[in-house]
Amino acid sequence: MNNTIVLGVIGADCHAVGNKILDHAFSKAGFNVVNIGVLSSQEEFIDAAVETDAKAILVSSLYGHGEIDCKGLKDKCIEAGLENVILYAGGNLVVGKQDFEKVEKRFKDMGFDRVYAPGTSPAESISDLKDDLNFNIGTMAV
Amino acid sequence: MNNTIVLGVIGADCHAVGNKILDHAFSKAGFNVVNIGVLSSQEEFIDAAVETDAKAILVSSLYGHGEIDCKGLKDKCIEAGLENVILYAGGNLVVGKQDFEKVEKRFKDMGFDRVYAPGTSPAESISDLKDDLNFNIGTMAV
Amino acid sequence: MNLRNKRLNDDLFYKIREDVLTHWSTGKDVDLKEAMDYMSKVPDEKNFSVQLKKAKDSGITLVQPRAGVALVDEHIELLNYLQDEGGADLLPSTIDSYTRQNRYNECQTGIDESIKENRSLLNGFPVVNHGVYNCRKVLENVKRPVQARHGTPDARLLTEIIHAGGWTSNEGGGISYNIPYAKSVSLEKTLYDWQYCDRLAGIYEENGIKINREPFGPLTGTLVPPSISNAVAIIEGLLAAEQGVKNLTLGYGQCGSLLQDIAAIKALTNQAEEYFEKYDYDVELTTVFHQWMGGFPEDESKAFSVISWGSVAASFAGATKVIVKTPHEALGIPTKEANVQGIKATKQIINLTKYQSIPLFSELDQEIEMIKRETKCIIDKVFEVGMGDLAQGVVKAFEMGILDIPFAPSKFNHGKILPARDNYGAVRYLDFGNIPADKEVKDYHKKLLEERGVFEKRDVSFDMVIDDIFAVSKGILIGRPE
Amino acid sequence: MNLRNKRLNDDLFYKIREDVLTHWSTGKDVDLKEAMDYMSKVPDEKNFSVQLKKAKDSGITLVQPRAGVALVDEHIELLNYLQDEGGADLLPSTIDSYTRQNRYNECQTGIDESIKENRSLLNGFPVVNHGVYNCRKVLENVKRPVQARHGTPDARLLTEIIHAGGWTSNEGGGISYNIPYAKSVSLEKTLYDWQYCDRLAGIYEENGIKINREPFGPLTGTLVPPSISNAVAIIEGLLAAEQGVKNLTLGYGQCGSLLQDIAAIKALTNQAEEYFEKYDYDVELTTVFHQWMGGFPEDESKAFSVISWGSVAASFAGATKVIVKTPHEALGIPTKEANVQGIKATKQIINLTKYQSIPLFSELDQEIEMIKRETKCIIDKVFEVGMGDLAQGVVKAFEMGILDIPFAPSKFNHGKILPARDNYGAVRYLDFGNIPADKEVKDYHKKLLEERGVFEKRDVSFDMVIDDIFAVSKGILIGRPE
Ligand code: B12
Ligand code: B12
Repeated sequence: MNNTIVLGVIGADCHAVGNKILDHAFSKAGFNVVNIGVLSSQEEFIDAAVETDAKAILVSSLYGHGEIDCKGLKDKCIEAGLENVILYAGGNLVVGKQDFEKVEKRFKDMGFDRVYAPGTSPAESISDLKDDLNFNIGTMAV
Repeated sequence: MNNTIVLGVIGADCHAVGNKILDHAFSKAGFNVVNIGVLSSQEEFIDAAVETDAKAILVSSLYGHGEIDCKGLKDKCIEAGLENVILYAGGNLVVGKQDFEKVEKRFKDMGFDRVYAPGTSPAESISDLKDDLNFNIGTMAV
Repeated sequence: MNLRNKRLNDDLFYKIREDVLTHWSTGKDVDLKEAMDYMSKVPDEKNFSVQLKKAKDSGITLVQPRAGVALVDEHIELLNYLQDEGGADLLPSTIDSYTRQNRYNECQTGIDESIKENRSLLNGFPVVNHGVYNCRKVLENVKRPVQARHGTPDARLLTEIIHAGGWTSNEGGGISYNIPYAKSVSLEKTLYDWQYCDRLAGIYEENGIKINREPFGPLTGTLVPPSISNAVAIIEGLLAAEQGVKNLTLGYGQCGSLLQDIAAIKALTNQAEEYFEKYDYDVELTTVFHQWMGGFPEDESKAFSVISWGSVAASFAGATKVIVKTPHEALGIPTKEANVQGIKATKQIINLTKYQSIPLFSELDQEIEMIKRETKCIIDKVFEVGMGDLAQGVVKAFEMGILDIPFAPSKFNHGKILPARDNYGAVRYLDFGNIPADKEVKDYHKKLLEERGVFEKRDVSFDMVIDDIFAVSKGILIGRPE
Repeated sequence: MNLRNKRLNDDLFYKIREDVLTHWSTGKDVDLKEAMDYMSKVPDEKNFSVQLKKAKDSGITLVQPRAGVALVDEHIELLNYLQDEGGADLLPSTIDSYTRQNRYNECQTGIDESIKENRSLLNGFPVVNHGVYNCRKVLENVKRPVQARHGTPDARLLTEIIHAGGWTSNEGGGISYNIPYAKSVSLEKTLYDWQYCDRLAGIYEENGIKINREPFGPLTGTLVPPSISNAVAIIEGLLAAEQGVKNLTLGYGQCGSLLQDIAAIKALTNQAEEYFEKYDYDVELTTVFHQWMGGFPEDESKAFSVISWGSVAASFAGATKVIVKTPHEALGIPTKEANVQGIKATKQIINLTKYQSIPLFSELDQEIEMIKRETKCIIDKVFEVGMGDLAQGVVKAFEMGILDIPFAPSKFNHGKILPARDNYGAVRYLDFGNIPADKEVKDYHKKLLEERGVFEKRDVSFDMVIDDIFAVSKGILIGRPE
């Protein structure tokens, strides 16, 4: 069963630590992680997902430009035939300390399936993704 | 010219440091300070003012019960023939961090002429009292 | 009243007790036998002595706030908030100022008005008015040990009620809850009344129930030289031990110089143990470090830093617990939220520094020795003027100014000593008054203050004292001329 | 491009310059001659080098925030607020991330949208787009020196603009603004481009104008062992000095262990001076201490304590300046109010500790010697693989993992070393990767980590690294198993 996911940090963002942690955590949880790293463009996310037939794309944005950088990603996914690929976003998605519910709504409106508040632990998103992909823990290599 | 003032800390309040500082500062500024100290009742303030023919009574309350402790002081002053004695209050007059303007109003309604916020420097009240008593700095022994 | 540092005998104690319990109606609910039963069922997690011992053994600094409101349910809610949101390790019940003056009628007015206005009009929890069963209600509705923190010269009824109510620790002492808190209560009276409180703790101990006692270390909280507060702490410890107290937490209020603060706590622990041994008392000793007890800055960011700085000192000094201030300190009794902020900030520093330590380098060692030397000089003299009796000695010593607490309101205090900071921020004696000290010690303090004078280009004088009193609230430590 | 650690000759410099100034339209406003004139009139109060020297001479730690918004007037307002309300001693202009990547078109979009939405949509001040005259407008409307703080691999145009604009300090370096900030920019390129920036500062110096340069000390801000960041700082210092830089501030990011942090700054100062002397550079050296640069706790009270703890370390380490975090750190770019809170909290600690010091006790001395020994081992090896040329050495050293920065995004970074805390909180090497170190050093680190393993009853492994990465944001220092 294919459990490939694409991981990366979008835009001109260089924050690498969370990305390395997510790579480690999702790999350990049995996912096949394709990590395109920091400073990745929308195109790089899509190319990686198409190439590897990924089931989900996990976009990180830490540096505050997430809103600008994520605009249009869902449309490009659809264009590339990735309409069913699950889209997550997390990190410090906007500039400044903002009410998270509003941020979540803005990103969901942009087509993201789930949106994570600053500092959410990997365990949470791993369990969500297993649900969303209907992965049974038993079937996964750990 | 009589420039006697009565100084004290009202109620069950034992905060002595500010009282000692005020004593020192008002004395140095040329006032004749009658300091009745901490834990003083309304009666003690009035007796001291009557005895010494004081021009002003400076009430400190630090510990939060100031509102209860000061109730009725003005009436007692009037009864004792001290209707013209100037009444100041200062310290941490109420329980908790409250909007000072409201506190000021409450104490003015109780008959205080001036009310001071937490931590006001002695210089400010000295200059006010000189104004209120029409004391010319030149006429005072320093 | 024949004040002697001797264990109160049972006849006398129970005779006094009969009267004490009549001071307010709630006194009648105190039944010592039943109280012992109740106490014996208080679990270890809620026993102060047990928790302090555990912390001491594992080298951890516990965190305790101050807090108290007028009404029982609100007080329980407050304590739970501090415990659950803040993570307080030990719980307080700060008692209101009318109770402290035994003015229970005024408390009642405060309680009634608080109910009417639906906000606390008292600055603490009026424990005597609420009585034994409400103390138990408080204890049963929290998860940590509860202590009464007050400032009550005559705390006998209060003590009866809190212990019967399951509270396993009581703050105070015949000196430390008199001189900084009262104007005209004699030391004979407070020493005698606190012998009662200590004796009651002793009786519980003799019945297998652990009660912690904590003399109030910081005194006036304002530039108290460590040797003065350490002398008072050790003396109150000795007086308590004589009455059968077995578990003592000696306290100290932060001066602000890291080196001096670490030295003071180390000197205190060390020297107290020496005295307990010398006088053959078997006491489990722990320490409490009070974050800065003097005037605070109004600005909350600055207040946070004063809180952190106290936590750093407490942690490196290895105090068993630290008493927490809040960002509202300069303005008024903190909201529960502000109280939690203080606890969280403190815990964060404790957690960051937990496994770190500063070794005993030579300057630190020298400071410890100096504090011990000054303290010994005072305590020895107190014994001397008491002709061997410590309680009598204390009374005489205050008369003569051998014990003298800066800025204290009591008319039984000599009020001659003046403290000021040296050029590095440590609190020194600008004027010893009648505090006994040998010439070398006096010269040492003088030299240090003159060094500051030279640096500041001004004479060593009372101006320094005043500037130092205001300094921390202005955001600095040493009151330099502007 | 022929990368050598040799001063760029004028011909080459001015040839490159011609091109650089065309990278964006504002380049045309830079006239070096006119810029020198302007700079020569910048008063001492607004000159970074002068203010740092003054602080160093009087043993004071200056306080500097980070801050920047999209639009000029808002930026000026922001800086004034930090200066007047917070009391910031030195001012920043944090540059936005598009500028850092030379994506000036996207900056323009950001500026336009920010005007439209009337809020800053950029995470910093897009200085290149705003150009020389706006830099001057900023400087003229504040009272303190202004520095550009960024993270730009190719900062040549930025550097031209800020200096012509009267800003007297520039942060960055060929290593420190590449490896932590970029993915696929070669070191040859960034070292070469930063030679340009350094050379420009050198040219100003040769014309009598003091320009401060500050390599970015904390690198990835995440568990960087002091010997790595000190090695990088000294190397970037040497590279800058070769280009004629005369005023250098070397930086270090707090690790969290007080002893290690003090030792690191002392080792850095001492060793940098040794190297400058050895290579005959005449440099005015100061230091900058960065408050905790890793993940912060979300809770603001806890964040305040992390800020205070960094300030304590900065002050006792004797750093010339400290860079301030804010209580909003974990969540997003701070409001100006939050920024002021960070500054005030920091200043309060600096003021409380100003005249206090911790002497050089033996454990501290040993830590300093250990850091210097490890650092020397790395730097010497860099020279060695560069066959005596430091610039070439750096490129080779990164290829070989002799220089290796933990958690860095760059593909030119080896990425083999692993840091973890020892049982007392100091950051050690769990895996040295290819970092050169003698056996004694390696054994020392191993022993310390094994001690932690025993204490935690688990193997020394990658789990410790992960736990340590999250620790501070969870309110602790050492990531113990739960
Ligand atoms: C030191 C101190 C103590 C010491 C006092 C020692 C002593 N005997 O003096 C000790 C530890 C014993 C103590 C005890 C208590 N304290 Co106390 N204490 C303080 C503290 C930290 C500093 C006070 C001080 O000395 N300041 C320095 C002097 C120079 O300043 P000052 O007192 O404010 O006075 C100046 C000005 O206010 C002004 N001023 C004062 N009065 C007047 C009057 C006039 C007319 C004018 C013009 C000016 C003026 O001029 C003075 C000189 O510059 C304050 C908090 C703070 N300010 O940081 C709390 C504080 C006053 N205490 C408080 C409380 C509640 C208590 C206690 C009830 C116990 C408790 N809950 O912990 C007991 C009181 C017992 C009693 N019966 O009174 C509260 C009061 C709360 C409120 N109003 O809402 C405060 C504000 C702390 C807090 N935030 O909870 N305290
Ligand atoms: C370390 C750090 C840096 C280092 C980064 C080194 C590196 N290359 O990695 C340095 C110093 C270089 C740096 C630079 C900058 N930084 Co920075 N940085 C941080 C800091 C302190 C910690 C980040 C970190 O490593 N955390 C630890 C990891 C494990 O956690 P994490 O990154 O949050 O990721 C976890 C979760 O968020 C979640 N997660 C993340 N993404 C996703 C995605 C999905 C789908 C899911 C499910 C979960 C998820 O899982 C991760 C693992 O647990 C944060 C503030 C903070 N958090 O305390 C600021 C912060 C992210 N930085 C910030 C900024 C602005 C910058 C700069 C622009 C410069 C500046 N203004 O100072 C530059 C960016 C340059 C660029 N081009 O990107 C801001 C962003 C502001 C905003 N969003 O409003 C922050 C929040 C600080 C602040 N409050 O101002 N930074």
